[in-house]
This record gives sequence, structure tokens and C-alpha cells, in this order.
Amino acid sequence: MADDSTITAEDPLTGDEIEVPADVEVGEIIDSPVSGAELEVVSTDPVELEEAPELEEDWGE
Amino acid sequence: MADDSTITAEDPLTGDEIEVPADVEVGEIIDSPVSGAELEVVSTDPVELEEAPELEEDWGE
Amino acid sequence: MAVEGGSKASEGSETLTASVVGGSGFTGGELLRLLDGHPNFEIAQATSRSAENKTIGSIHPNLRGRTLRFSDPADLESVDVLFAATPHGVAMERIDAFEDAADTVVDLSADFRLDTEEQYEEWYDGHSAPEYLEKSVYALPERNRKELPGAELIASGGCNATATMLGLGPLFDAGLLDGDEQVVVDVKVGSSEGGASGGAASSHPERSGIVRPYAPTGHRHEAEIEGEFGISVSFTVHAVDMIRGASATCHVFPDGPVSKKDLWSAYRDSYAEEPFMRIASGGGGVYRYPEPKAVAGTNYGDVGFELDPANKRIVVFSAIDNMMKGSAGQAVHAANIALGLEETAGLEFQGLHPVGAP
Amino acid sequence: MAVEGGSKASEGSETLTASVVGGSGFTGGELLRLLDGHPNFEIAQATSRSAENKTIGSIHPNLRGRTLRFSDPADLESVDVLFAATPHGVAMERIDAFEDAADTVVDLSADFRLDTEEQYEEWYDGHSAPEYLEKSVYALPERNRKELPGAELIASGGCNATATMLGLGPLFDAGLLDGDEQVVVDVKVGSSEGGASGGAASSHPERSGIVRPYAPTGHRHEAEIEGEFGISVSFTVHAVDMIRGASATCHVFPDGPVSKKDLWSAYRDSYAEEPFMRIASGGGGVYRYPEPKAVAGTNYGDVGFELDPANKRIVVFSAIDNMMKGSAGQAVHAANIALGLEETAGLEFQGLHPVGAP
Amino acid sequence: MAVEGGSKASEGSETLTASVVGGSGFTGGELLRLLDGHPNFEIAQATSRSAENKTIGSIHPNLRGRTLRFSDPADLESVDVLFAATPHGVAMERIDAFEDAADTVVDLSADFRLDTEEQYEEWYDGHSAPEYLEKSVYALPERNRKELPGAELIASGGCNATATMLGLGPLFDAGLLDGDEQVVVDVKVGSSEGGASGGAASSHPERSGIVRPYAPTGHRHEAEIEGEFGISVSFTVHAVDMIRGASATCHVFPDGPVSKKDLWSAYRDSYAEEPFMRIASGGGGVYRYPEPKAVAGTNYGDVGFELDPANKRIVVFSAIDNMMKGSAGQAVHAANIALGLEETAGLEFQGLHPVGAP
Amino acid sequence: MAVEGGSKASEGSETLTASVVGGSGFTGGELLRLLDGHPNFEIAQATSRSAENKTIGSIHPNLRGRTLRFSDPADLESVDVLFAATPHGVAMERIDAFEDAADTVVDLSADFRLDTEEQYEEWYDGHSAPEYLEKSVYALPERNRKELPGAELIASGGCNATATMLGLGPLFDAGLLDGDEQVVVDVKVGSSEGGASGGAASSHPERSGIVRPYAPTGHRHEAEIEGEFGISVSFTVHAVDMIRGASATCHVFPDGPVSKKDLWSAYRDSYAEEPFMRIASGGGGVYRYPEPKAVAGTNYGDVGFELDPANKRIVVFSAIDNMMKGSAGQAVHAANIALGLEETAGLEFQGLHPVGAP
Ligand SMILES: NC(=O)c1ccc[n+]([C@@H]2O[C@H](COP(=O)([O-])OP(=O)(O)OC[C@H]3O[C@@H](n4cnc5c(N)ncnc54)[C@H](OP(=O)(O)O)[C@@H]3O)[C@@H](O)[C@H]2O)c1
Ligand SMILES: NC(=O)c1ccc[n+]([C@@H]2O[C@H](COP(=O)([O-])OP(=O)(O)OC[C@H]3O[C@@H](n4cnc5c(N)ncnc54)[C@H](OP(=O)(O)O)[C@@H]3O)[C@@H](O)[C@H]2O)c1
Ligand SMILES: NC(=O)c1ccc[n+]([C@@H]2O[C@H](COP(=O)([O-])OP(=O)(O)OC[C@H]3O[C@@H](n4cnc5c(N)ncnc54)[C@H](OP(=O)(O)O)[C@@H]3O)[C@@H](O)[C@H]2O)c1
Ligand SMILES: NC(=O)c1ccc[n+]([C@@H]2O[C@H](COP(=O)([O-])OP(=O)(O)OC[C@H]3O[C@@H](n4cnc5c(N)ncnc54)[C@H](OP(=O)(O)O)[C@@H]3O)[C@@H](O)[C@H]2O)c1
Ligand SMILES: [Zn+2]
Ligand SMILES: [Zn+2]
Repeated sequence: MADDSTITAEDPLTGDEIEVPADVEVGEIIDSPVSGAELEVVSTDPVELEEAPELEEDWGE
Repeated sequence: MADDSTITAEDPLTGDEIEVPADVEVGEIIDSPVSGAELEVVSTDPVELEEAPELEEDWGE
Repeated sequence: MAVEGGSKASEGSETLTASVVGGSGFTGGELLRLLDGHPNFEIAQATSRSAENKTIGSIHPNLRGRTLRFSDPADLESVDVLFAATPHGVAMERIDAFEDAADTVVDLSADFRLDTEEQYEEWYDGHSAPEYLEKSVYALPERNRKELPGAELIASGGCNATATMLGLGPLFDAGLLDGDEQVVVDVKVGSSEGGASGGAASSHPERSGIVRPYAPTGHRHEAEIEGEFGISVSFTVHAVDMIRGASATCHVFPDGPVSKKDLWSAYRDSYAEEPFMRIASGGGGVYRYPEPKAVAGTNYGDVGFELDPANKRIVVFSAIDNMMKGSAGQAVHAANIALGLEETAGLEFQGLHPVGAP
Repeated sequence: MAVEGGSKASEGSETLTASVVGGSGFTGGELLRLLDGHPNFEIAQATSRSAENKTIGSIHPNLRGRTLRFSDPADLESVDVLFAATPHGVAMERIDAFEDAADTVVDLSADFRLDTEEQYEEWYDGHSAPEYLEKSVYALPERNRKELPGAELIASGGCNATATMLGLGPLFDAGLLDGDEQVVVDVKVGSSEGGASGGAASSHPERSGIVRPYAPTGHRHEAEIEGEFGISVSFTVHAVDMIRGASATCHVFPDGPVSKKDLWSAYRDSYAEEPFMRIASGGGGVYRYPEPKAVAGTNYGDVGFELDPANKRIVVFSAIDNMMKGSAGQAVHAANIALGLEETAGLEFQGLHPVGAP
Repeated sequence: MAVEGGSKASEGSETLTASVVGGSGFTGGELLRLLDGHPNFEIAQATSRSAENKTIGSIHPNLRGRTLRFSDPADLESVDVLFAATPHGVAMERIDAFEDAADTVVDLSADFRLDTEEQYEEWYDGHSAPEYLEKSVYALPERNRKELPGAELIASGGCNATATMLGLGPLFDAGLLDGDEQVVVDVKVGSSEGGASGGAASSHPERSGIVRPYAPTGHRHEAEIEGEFGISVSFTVHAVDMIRGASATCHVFPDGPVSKKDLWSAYRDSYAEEPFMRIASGGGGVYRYPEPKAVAGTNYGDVGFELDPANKRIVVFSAIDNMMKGSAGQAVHAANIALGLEETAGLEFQGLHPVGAP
Repeated sequence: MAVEGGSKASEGSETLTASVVGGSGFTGGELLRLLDGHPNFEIAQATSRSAENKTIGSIHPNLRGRTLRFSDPADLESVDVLFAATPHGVAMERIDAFEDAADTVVDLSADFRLDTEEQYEEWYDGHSAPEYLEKSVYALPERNRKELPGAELIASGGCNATATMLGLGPLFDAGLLDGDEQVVVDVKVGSSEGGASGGAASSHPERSGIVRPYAPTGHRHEAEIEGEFGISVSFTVHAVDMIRGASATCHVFPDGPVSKKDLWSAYRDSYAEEPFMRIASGGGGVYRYPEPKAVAGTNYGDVGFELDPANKRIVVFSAIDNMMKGSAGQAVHAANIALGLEETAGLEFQGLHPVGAP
């Protein structure tokens, strides 16, 4: 599904090129199909991603 | 149930006095109500107990 | 670790001695647990051939720390009450010895549940001590309380039959059924019904996660139900993934019209004064109808009902713990009544919430 | 990790594009799994409002590594086939958009299963696009194969209705039932039937270990069964502790005498040529009758039966995986037929042994 | 149905009034069950905002038939003892009102477990009533019995911390550990730990059948353990498929050589007189080491150990019911001691065998 | 019912004959399932002494409808590949016969996993055919791919050892561990690990709902791990309530500082090109780390990790299906490589979601 609606960016955790929707905005959280990690969009031109801060209390106990 | 059908002996693992049937024989395996461990009767007058060798393959995988 | 004596309250009242034949089994273990915590009983003996001389806690981890050890069933001590929790056929062979050993005998097997030798020939493989059948009293107090005081031989009911009879009883008592109706009973049971000596089908990998028809037709408990109500029920039992519990869904087609009010009256009339019967029938929340896990570990019987006007059907739901109301609890309940003790003595546990598949 | 492409065999044959509306739900996820492994489909779109822009593997861990992300159901791409796996009421609202987007629409909800607007008023809350009811074809191939080739709007059946119809169908086909008989259907289902958005009653502590009457009477699937056989069934559904699976036990009281041979003929006649139907009826071993875990993960429907002469009853057992034969598998099966593909394409998984509560 | 009064024995002894704030939750429900069956307590109030005015049995089916209804936590009655079973942060906000309402307050949350405001800043989000931290007494009687008589503010321990401290305590008491050793604690817990308000991850289809790392590192209970032993433990928690139960496996690497005899002495010295501690360490049969289902529903803590000479390792196993020894049972146990009641009052249940995933 | 041939695609490519010795067991059944659906294999023989002459579907309900019957393991047919799935000790006794019957032998037991006779004396009860130890190749492709092409005797790894080695391997490969570190491995496994012939401890009532320490210390799989990495691990295995699945949590204390980036590099370097390895390490949603039910039924190995700076610890999580990656799947994977077939052939199943305790 790598068409013009997606662009590539680097997974900061793994270094892999991953596809993200072309219309992502700064601040958006995107998961990586490679690492599964949640990544925050920190810039859009080009798209740069950083590891998203963990949302502590939304899971389990 | 400490009547004349039981006598006491020492649990070699814990040092506790435990009740065992009066008619135990040398070689018999007796469990301890204190430690749960399996104990071998090594003499009967008085009753002396030792930790029974573990039966490896009778449990689980 | 100072667990000896468990929850026993020393209340000055009389103490009776009791023994459990088949104490290493599932219902035998449950009897030991109940007697251990019962204010009026002291356990004199628990038998097992395979675990002779082992402590009862080595088999039943909830009874860890007790000093009592299993002994040979051939050497029975004299006691006030003997509970037999052996496979079908054992008690009828040993009944003379049991009667010699105790004034009151409570048998959990099917050996003394039916009335006549003929019935044992039809449903089982005959009977070796038919002379006791006349004498024995069926235990289930909700249907038989008046017969129990002073009874010397008590036959505790079958678990699936108990669940069914508790569900259907009020309909017969209130005259809403008279015995010629179509009744389908679809039962779901846990794995402890099979006893401690399960085979390949009850190994964990094969028995987990199932809805398995295990008695499609012709289950022997039909005989008890027929004995009680004079009706032949269409009975099918499924094994499901729980350990304790029997749930009977009775699909009943009454001759005439029946209203929700009629049903409430019937069930209230039968059970308002019963200490162990509860009605759960609609309402809000998660637990609207009877279900096994709401009674697990307890002696409660929960019943509920719903009307299906489109099909002129009454659906009755009934849930018990087969280890308790379906066997050991029923046995102790009946013994309490037979011996003039407090009816609920030793049976007060309310059950747990939340709880999984107990 | 090089999982993209999964089990897809590239076989030179034609490739169709497909989209799944409601792709973050349970049946939607199952459709994605099946299409991902299907030799003739490529997934063009999976929609979710709540998980927009997330990868499909972030919700469905079995699809980890795929690059496809959920998109907004408001923006539908043009595809060959659109599968809708949305709650009841959504597809009837959006059917025009679905038809615009795809030549073939397969809906997994109840929105197009019944024949008339009146039925939707009786059993549901009416219908907002009744003009499509005439056009839509009920999916279940074992009862409706001839209608499917070329169908443009396919209504995949209800899971409990499917289990019931697969069990009862051969009795009607063979003339052993004609529609005026008493039929009790006692169903046991797993928690995936409730979909991904469960409430308090489906939390793990409350939902574990249960046998819970959840639709005592008046279940909507009765309408589908009545639509197929013209018979009103006494239908009761219990929730039990499994995730996948629906098991229907049908207690049937035929007018005249029926033999075991009659039953074998009936079921063999109906199902001998069916690629997904298996008869399990007695025999030895652990798995003698149909049970959900023997079909879990597969598109099989297992059926079996037993005679109860004492009560003039036939007991029919039927087991399916509600995620497969009861929804996504049935939908893909019907689409395969509608589009002239190999009937079993993408549906070959045989299931697991041993296996627990899948 | 005459269940009011439950298992309460009327014993002439004094009766204290008690209230449960957060009575609709899991540990609140367990407190209600225990108080309902406790010979010295009468329940004056149970609060819930979401279930106000409903009977307590509408949420907790084991308490069906009780007439008590939930009331607003804003209107607290005067009682002898108030138990708070609210989420972290509530008790510290309302502590003044709690202290006004009752002479003795037992809080089940983490709000008063640690000693200093700084610790709350490090491990939680600070503290709004730090002046109470000095005053509060940590509940766990096996480690803190001497501090409890007369205590006015009792902080019941964390379930995973409790399991760990019961396992490791004897090693510290006996001087086999001194605080600079490597200690890995690998915990397995049931779903009731998450409380009644579970989200998507605790729905039945997602939570069933799992071994799921849910707190890989940095679990807050580490703070309690460090507070007790002055040691930083490597702590990891897994969610597994049970409802009640916490099992801690401690992998300990002592500085010097340790024999099996040393271990037996250590554990016997610490626990021989403890009414709720049992040692299960090897032996025969099925239940050789501690496991949660052997203590489910009870206030027991089972501990056991094994030596691994090849790796100079001690493995300690510890199992509790998180609803009991890990919260409500520990709280009642501590209250019994604080108030000079029989230590085991209301906590005598021995548990069940067989039993599944309670 | 026309299931013969299952999912077999006829692809013109070569077809090899295969036999399964021990075909009535759990891993034997899994091998039959995989071979049944494999494009390059035809099953020539499946042996069982206890089920001789029965169809393979009578034991494995997922293989209903196949005509193949079990035959006597004494009469081996000539085939291209023989898979042995017998208890430890059988293959070493029969290895000459196996080698006569087939060019390639894949043994799933421990009989040929270790390198030297001495190791078998230390960890097992010696070896009766030590001359084959030199020749045999350890199967696990992720660690041993280069040795496999053309191998004639392949020893498929132990399930718990496999889970552990997949978790720890990248740390060694990347030089983050060198063999003198403290490593604790805490394993949780399902009941299928015990094989089809379970005893009392694996009956459903006793085995359900457990977290049971079953190999506190000294598990034999330590030998395989030591053989691979030259490190002695502190190994403890717990039985939990699932059927398929092994989950290893490795608590690792590296000598020097390690960053999250170092870990990502290590795992990506080792597994980026591996068709069956997936990394799940944090992120959002319900499935953040490896867990057995996310790989159940598949040949995937999921690994993940987390840093615990406070304790200078790396926690590594690893999850496999013991029936697949832990035995039959690993065996077929290795055979595919040994024989030059497509590496993933027959192993494409992606697993299910939602799914319970498969
Ligand atoms: N399980 C239920 O839910 C349930 C419900 C209602 C009624 N019942 C009835 O209760 C009875 C016991 O059932 P269960 O489930 O507890 O069975 P179980 O677990 O198999 O236990 C049977 C017990 O009887 C002993 N036993 C077997 N043969 C014996 C013999 N010839 N003489 C003396 N002792 C013998 C066994 O111990 P040793 O072999 O070591 O001596 C064992 O202690 C059965 O009749 C059953 O139908 C069971
Ligand atoms: N579960 C079964 O066993 C089963 C069997 C047979 C038939 N069915 C039928 O199949 C359908 C789906 O069931 P399910 O169990 O898969 O349900 P589910 O798990 O709740 O999933 C529903 C899906 O629909 C989406 N959705 C909800 N409202 C929507 C709207 N207004 N517009 C667009 N998308 C919407 C949801 O995602 P977002 O909210 O993120 O958009 C989600 O992806 C239902 O009609 C059900 O009756 C289910
Ligand atoms: N579950 C365990 O195993 C366990 C073990 C040890 C300690 N604990 C601790 O015990 C406490 C309770 O846990 P739980 O599992 O029982 O939780 P729970 O099931 O979620 O129950 C929380 C209760 O608190 C009430 N509540 C919530 N917010 C409130 C507020 N602002 N004011 C008054 N009442 C409020 C809730 O009822 P309404 O919303 O209806 O008012 C409910 O009754 C927690 O602090 C937990 O950490 C739990
Ligand atoms: N289960 C696992 O997760 C797992 C994982 C990795 C490795 N393994 C290894 O794989 C092997 C098989 O394990 P399993 O779990 O499949 O065991 P299982 O279920 O007990 O099956 C054993 C099979 O071997 C046959 N068998 C037993 N003794 C035999 C003999 N002397 N000669 C010929 N056939 C014999 C049995 O059938 P008949 O008695 O009817 O002939 C049965 O088919 C074991 O070595 C085990 O350690 C198992
Ligand atoms: Zn906690
Ligand atoms: Zn193994």
C-alpha cells in the first residue's frame, strides 16, 4: 500500500525506514509497523519521529 | 487424633515433633504435616526419619 | 503455622464423631473440609487405600497442617456418623459394615437413592442389598425435610438431579405442572463431577475450553427426577470449562397459560423459608439469573425463570455447586437435620466475588 | 521480521481489491486475517474511527508487521469487494456509499438478513433502506449456494442462527421435520460474540468461568431461523467461558418415528459434498460429538445427533467458530462463490489439537 | 431465602460498627463479605457513587439477600472502624473526614504506606496530607504485629509487595540476606488486581489465556519492599489467567553458602506461630510448592523454597489471594489486632479443593 | 465432508514422503497437521502402538476425514523424511532403524540435542548411541541455519530452551553479554508441554487456574542453553493455565551500561531478516510485549525487552507456541532448510485474534 498517500520516515528506535500517512501533523502519535512503538511526529518536512513519552496509567492495574 | 495409634518423631527438616502412625516400618515414606515433605523411616525404635530422596519423574512434564 | 482446628468454634454444644469413607476423593475431601469447620463434628477417621498413612493435607491442600492421616477402609472405627463418598456399588457392598460402625450413615453415591430393586435393574446393574432401599431416606431437604429427623440411612442426591429438582419443584408444588408435560433439561457441568480419577478425556489439554456433549441421552439421574415428579424428562448434559458447578436450564411447556406472577408465587411459596435457596430472576447488573460461580463453594441453590409467550414456554434456570449442594453440602445439611443440629451449621460460607471458575 | 505478504501464494490468478469497514472490530479483524492470507484478495482499505492511522497490527497482534493503517470510514476507496463489519444499523445507513464504492458488498450485520421491512419492525427497530431487502442474498452457502453466484449484496448470517440452521437443516431437507414440531434450541457461546466493545459484564473477572443465561428468551436470531424453516424455535442462549465458539443443542420432537439410519441418511445427503461440513456422531475417543474447540479458527461446521427413544426426541449438536463459520469465514466463503473463486480459498486452516479455549 | 445475618455467630462478645468506603469495588466487596461473616462487626455503611441506593447484593452476588444499600461517600456515618477501599489518591484527600467519622481508619490504598513525602514524590505524584504519614502504621501483621495494637490509621499493604515480603522476610530475619544481594522478583497476578473498572486490556477476550508482561520494570510496589528491607529488588509483574491470586517467585543470590536446613530454620522461626502462614516446600503429591489456588478465598500466605547450588541461588515461592492476604483480609487481620479482637476472627475460611481459577 | 487433502496446494513442485513416529502424541499430531497442509510433503505413515489402525482423526479432531490410519512403529516404511516425536530415550534406541528408513531424520526429543556422552550422563541417564551425537545438528534455524542444509540427523530443540535462546541470543551476538553475567530465566508454560499422557497433576480439576512451580531448579533444558551460550542460567519453570505456549522472562545483569538503542540494534541485527521472528517492545494498545497467545498456533517467536536502570537490569521477554516454534514447527522449519524447500512452506498460519488460551 505504498502509494502517494504515504511517505517514509525513520523509526528512531530501530533505524528502519517506515511508511507513515502523508498528512501527519506535528504532535501526532504514530505507531511503527517494525517496532510497534508509539512515535511522536516532531517535524513534518521531512517527517521526523521521536519515541513518544509512555502513557503510564492507561494499561492494566 | 493423638491416641495410642500414633507416636511422635522428629521432622528432620524442621526439628518439629510430628505424629506418625505407631505401626510404621523401616523404609516406609511418611509425609510431615508441618513441612509437607516426604520422609523415610530409617529406624522404628525410636522412630527416626530422614528426608526421602525425591522421586524425579512422577510430576509434570 | 497453627491451623489445626481450623474455623472450629468451641461452643459448649455436643460434639459428634464422624468418619469419611473415600476421604481422598473429591466429595470426600469436601466432607472433610466441612466437618473440619463444623462446630458439632470431630473427624475420627478418613479412609483411603491409595493414600493410606498420608496426611489429609497431602491430597487436599486446603487442609494442610492437619495431623489426621488416611486409614484403611477395611478397619472402620465406631463413630456417630459415617459419610460414604465412594464410587457407585461400594456402599451397597459394605452397608452392613457401615451400619455396624455408625448410628447414622450418609451415602453420597447412587446406591440408596432409588426406591426399588427394579429401578436399579433398569438404570444400573442391579442391587446387592435391596433390603436397605425401603429404609433409606433421600437427602435433599428442600424436597424431603420432613423425612430426615432420626433417619439412619440417608442417600444424598445426584448433582444434576438436585439442580433439576430444585428448578422444577416449585412448578409441581404449585400445580403449574402435573407430570404429562414436555420438559427438556439441558445441563452444563464442571470437571469435578467426574471425581478424582479422571481419564484421557479429563486431562487438562483435552478438557479445557470445552462445550462437550457428554451424556446426550439416557443419563441415570433421570431416574431420580422421575422418582420425584413422576415425569420423564428429556435430559442432556454438557461438560463445560469450570471445575465446580452444575447449571440446569429447564425448558418447560405447561398445559395452560402461566403468568410471571404465577411463577413468582410458586417460587416464593416453595423457597421463602429455605435457608439455602435464593431466587435470581431478572433485575439489573451483571448477575441477573442463576449461575454456578455465584454459588461456588457454598451450599446455596439459586433458581430463576423467564416466560417465553411466543412459544408457550417457561425457562427455569438453576445453579448449584456440585461439590456442595450437589453432594457434600447436601449430605451435611441432611445430617444436621437428621441429628437435630442447627440446620445451617458448618455451611455458612457465602461464596466469593469476584471469582473465576472455582 | 519479514511478515508482509503473510501466507499469500502468488498464483498468477486474478487479484481483487477488498476493503473492510469496521476493521478494528473482532469480525473485521478476522476478515483482515482471512483476506491477508487469501490468494485472490489484496486489502486496499481497513477503516476505524477510533484507531485511525494506526497499523492494523497495533490492534490485531496476529497481523503485526503489516504496513496497512486504519483509515476513516467516511472516505471509502473504490474496490472490487467491500466487507462491512459494523454494529447493527450502520450498514443500512451507509449502504448507498458502500454500493458506490464496490461492485460486491458483503455485510456481516443483521441489516440485510431478513426479507421484509415488517420483520425489522417486529424484531429490530425498523429499517432505513428497505428497498435493499429484496436484493440482498443470505450468505450461508450450505443453505443458499445457488443464490450466491453474481450476488451484489450479501447478508452474512447470525452466528447462533448459523449454528442452529446447520444442525436442523438436514432434518427439514429430509422431511423428518415439517415445521409444526416442538424444537428447543439451547445455545452456548463465547465472549467474542459480544464484539470488541464489551462493558462491565464482559470484563475478565466477571466473565470468566461462567455459565450465564444471557438471552433467556426472545433472541433476535430466532427471526432468521423462522425465516429459513418457517418454524418458531424455543431459543435460549448461555454465555460460557470460551472466546470463540457457538454450540447449539437442538432438542427436537418429530411427529413420527425416526431411526438412527434415517438420521445418518439425512445428514449424509445434506453434507456429503460440503467442503466445510463434518459429521461427528458417537464413535470412540475424546471427541465424539461436535464441540467448538474442534472447529476453532476454522470454517468448519461440525454436526452430530443422538436418538432418545424414551422421550421420542432427537438431539442435534452443532458447533462452529462464531468468528469464522458464524461471521467472517461465512462471509469470505460466500464472496468466493459470488465471485467465482475457488470455494475454499483462504479458508483452509484445519484447526489445532490440542487447544484450549481459543 | 433467609440469608440475612450470613454466618454471623452471636457470641455475646462486643459488636463494633464498621463502614466501607468504596464498597462497590473489588476489595470493598471483599471487606463487606468478611465483615458480614465477622462475629464482632456490624456493617453500618457501604458507599458507592455509581451504585447509590442499590443493595450490596446487586453488585456482589455472594451477598444477595442483604438489606444494606450503598450510600453516598460524602455522607459518612459515625462508626468504630472505617475501611477505605478507594483508588490511590482518594483517601489522602478525604483523610480528615475519615478520621472524624471513625476512631480507627484502615486504608487499603497506597496513600499511607510509605514513610515520607519524598517517597511519594519519587514513586507517585506527591502527597496532599503528608502529616499523616508519620502516624500511619503499615498493616502486614507478620512483619509489623507489634505496632498494630491501638493504631488509629492503618495502611494495608500492596498485594504484590505483600507476597514478596512474606517470601523474603525470613531470609532477612535470619540474617541470610543483609540487603546488598541481587534479588529478582518475578510476579504473576490475576485480573482482580486491576479493580472493577477495567478497560480494553481487561476485557474477557483480550485478558483470557494470557501470560502478559504488564509491569516490566519500575512497579510502585518496589517502594514498599525497599521501605521494609532497604533493598532494591528487580521486580517484574506478569498478568496471567486467574482472577484471584498473586504469586511471587524470588530468585535470591546470597553472599555466602546456605543450606536447606538454614532455610527451614529461617522459615520455621518466622512463621511457626503465625496463624496464617504455611510452608509448602517439596514433598509429594500435586501441591508441592505455594500456588495461588491453594490459598484462594483464604487469608493464608503460603511460602516455600528450593536451593540451586549450581547457581548459588535460593528460589523462594510465595502465594496469596490478592483480595484477602493482599488487601481485605490483611486489613481485617490488622484491625482485629489493633482492636484487641481474636486475631483470626472472620478469617477462618480454609479454601477449596478441587478448585479452578477462583 | 470432503476434507481429504486439506489446504494442500498442488503446485507442480516436488513431493517428498514423510512419516511421523509417535503420531498419536501432541507434537506428533502437530507434525501431522503441518505435513497435511504442507505443499511439498505427503504423509506416508503415522505410528502409534495404542491407537494402531485407528484413523488419525480419531485422536486429532482437526484431522477428521483423513483416511490415513496409525500403524505399528516396528514396521517403518521407506520415506524421504522421518520425524520422531517419541519420549526421551526412544529415538536413541531406534536410531539405526530410523536411519535405514529415511535419508533425513528429525528427532523432537532431547536424544540428540547435546554434544557429548558426558552431558547425557550429567543431565539425563546416559546415552545408548553416542556415536550419533557428533553427526546430529541442532535445529533452531535462528541460531543454526548454516548447519542445516543437507543435514541427515536433526535434533529439534527443547521448548523452554528455544524460548530462552531466542530471547538471549541477540545479546550474545551483539556482545552485550559475554557469558559471565548473572542471568535469571523465569519460564511459564502450558499443559501441552507435558505430552498426551498426563497423570494426576495434569487432570483438569488439579491443573486449571494454576501458577505452579514445577521445575524450581535443575531443569534439563539448562543443558541446551549452556551448550549454546556457555553460560549457566538460573532457570525456574512454572505451569500456568494455558494449553499451548511458553513464555520466558530473562532478567539479565550486563557488565557495563546498555542503552535502549543498543538493545534495538542488537535485536534488529539478529532478527530483521528472520521470517518468524517479531519484536514487540513497548508501544500502545493491549499487546505491547511478547505473549504466548499472540503466537499460538503459529511458528512465530516474539521477543521484546525493557531496561531497568535502577537495577542495571535488562528484562527480555520471549514467547513461542511450544507445539510449533518449540517443537513441530521448528522441526518442519529445519527440515525445509535441510531439504532446500521454501523456508516458510507449511508454516504460514498467522494466528488468531481474539483468542483465549489456545
Ligand atoms: N463429584 C460429584 O460432583 C458428585 C456429586 C454427587 C454425588 N457424587 C457421588 O459421590 C461418590 C464419590 O464421588 P467422587 O467424585 O468424590 O469420587 P472420587 O473423587 O473418585 O473419590 C472416590 C473415593 O472413594 C475411594 N474408593 C474407591 N473405591 C473404593 C472401595 N472399593 N472401597 C473404599 N473406598 C473406595 C477412593 O479412594 P481410594 O481408592 O484411595 O480408597 C476415593 O477416596 C460417587 O458415588 C459419586 O457418584 C459425586
Ligand atoms: N462477533 C460475532 O461473533 C458476530 C457474529 C456474526 C455477526 N456479527 C455482526 O458483525 C458486526 C460486527 O461485529 P463485531 O463483533 O466485529 O463488532 P465490534 O468488535 O464491536 O466491531 C465493530 C466495528 O465497527 C466499527 N464501527 C462502529 N460504529 C461504526 C460506525 N458508525 N461507522 C463505521 N464504523 C463503525 C468499529 O470501529 P470504530 O468505532 O473504531 O470505527 C469496529 O471496527 C455486528 O453487526 C455483529 O452483529 C458478529
Ligand atoms: N484489587 C487488589 O487486588 C488490591 C490489592 C491491594 C490494594 N488495593 C488497593 O485498594 C484500593 C481499591 O482497589 P479495588 O481493586 O477494590 O478498586 P475498584 O474495584 O476499582 O473499587 C474502587 C471503589 O472506590 C470507589 N471510588 C472511586 N473513586 C472514588 C471517590 N473519588 N470517592 C469515593 N469512592 C470512590 C468506587 O465506587 P464508586 O465509583 O461507585 O463510588 C469503588 O467502590 C486501591 O487503592 C487499590 O490500589 C487493591
Ligand atoms: N510437548 C511439547 O511441548 C514438546 C516440546 C518440545 C519437545 N518435545 C519432545 O517431543 C517428544 C514427544 O513429546 P509429546 O509431548 O508429543 O509426547 P506425547 O504426547 O506423550 O507423545 C508420545 C508419542 O510417542 C509414542 N510412543 C511412546 N513410546 C514409544 C515407543 N517406545 N516407541 C514408539 N512410539 C512411542 C506415543 O504413542 P503410542 O504409545 O501409542 O505408541 C505417542 O504417539 C518428547 O521427547 C518431548 O520431550 C515435546
Ligand atoms: Zn496491588
Ligand atoms: Zn519441553
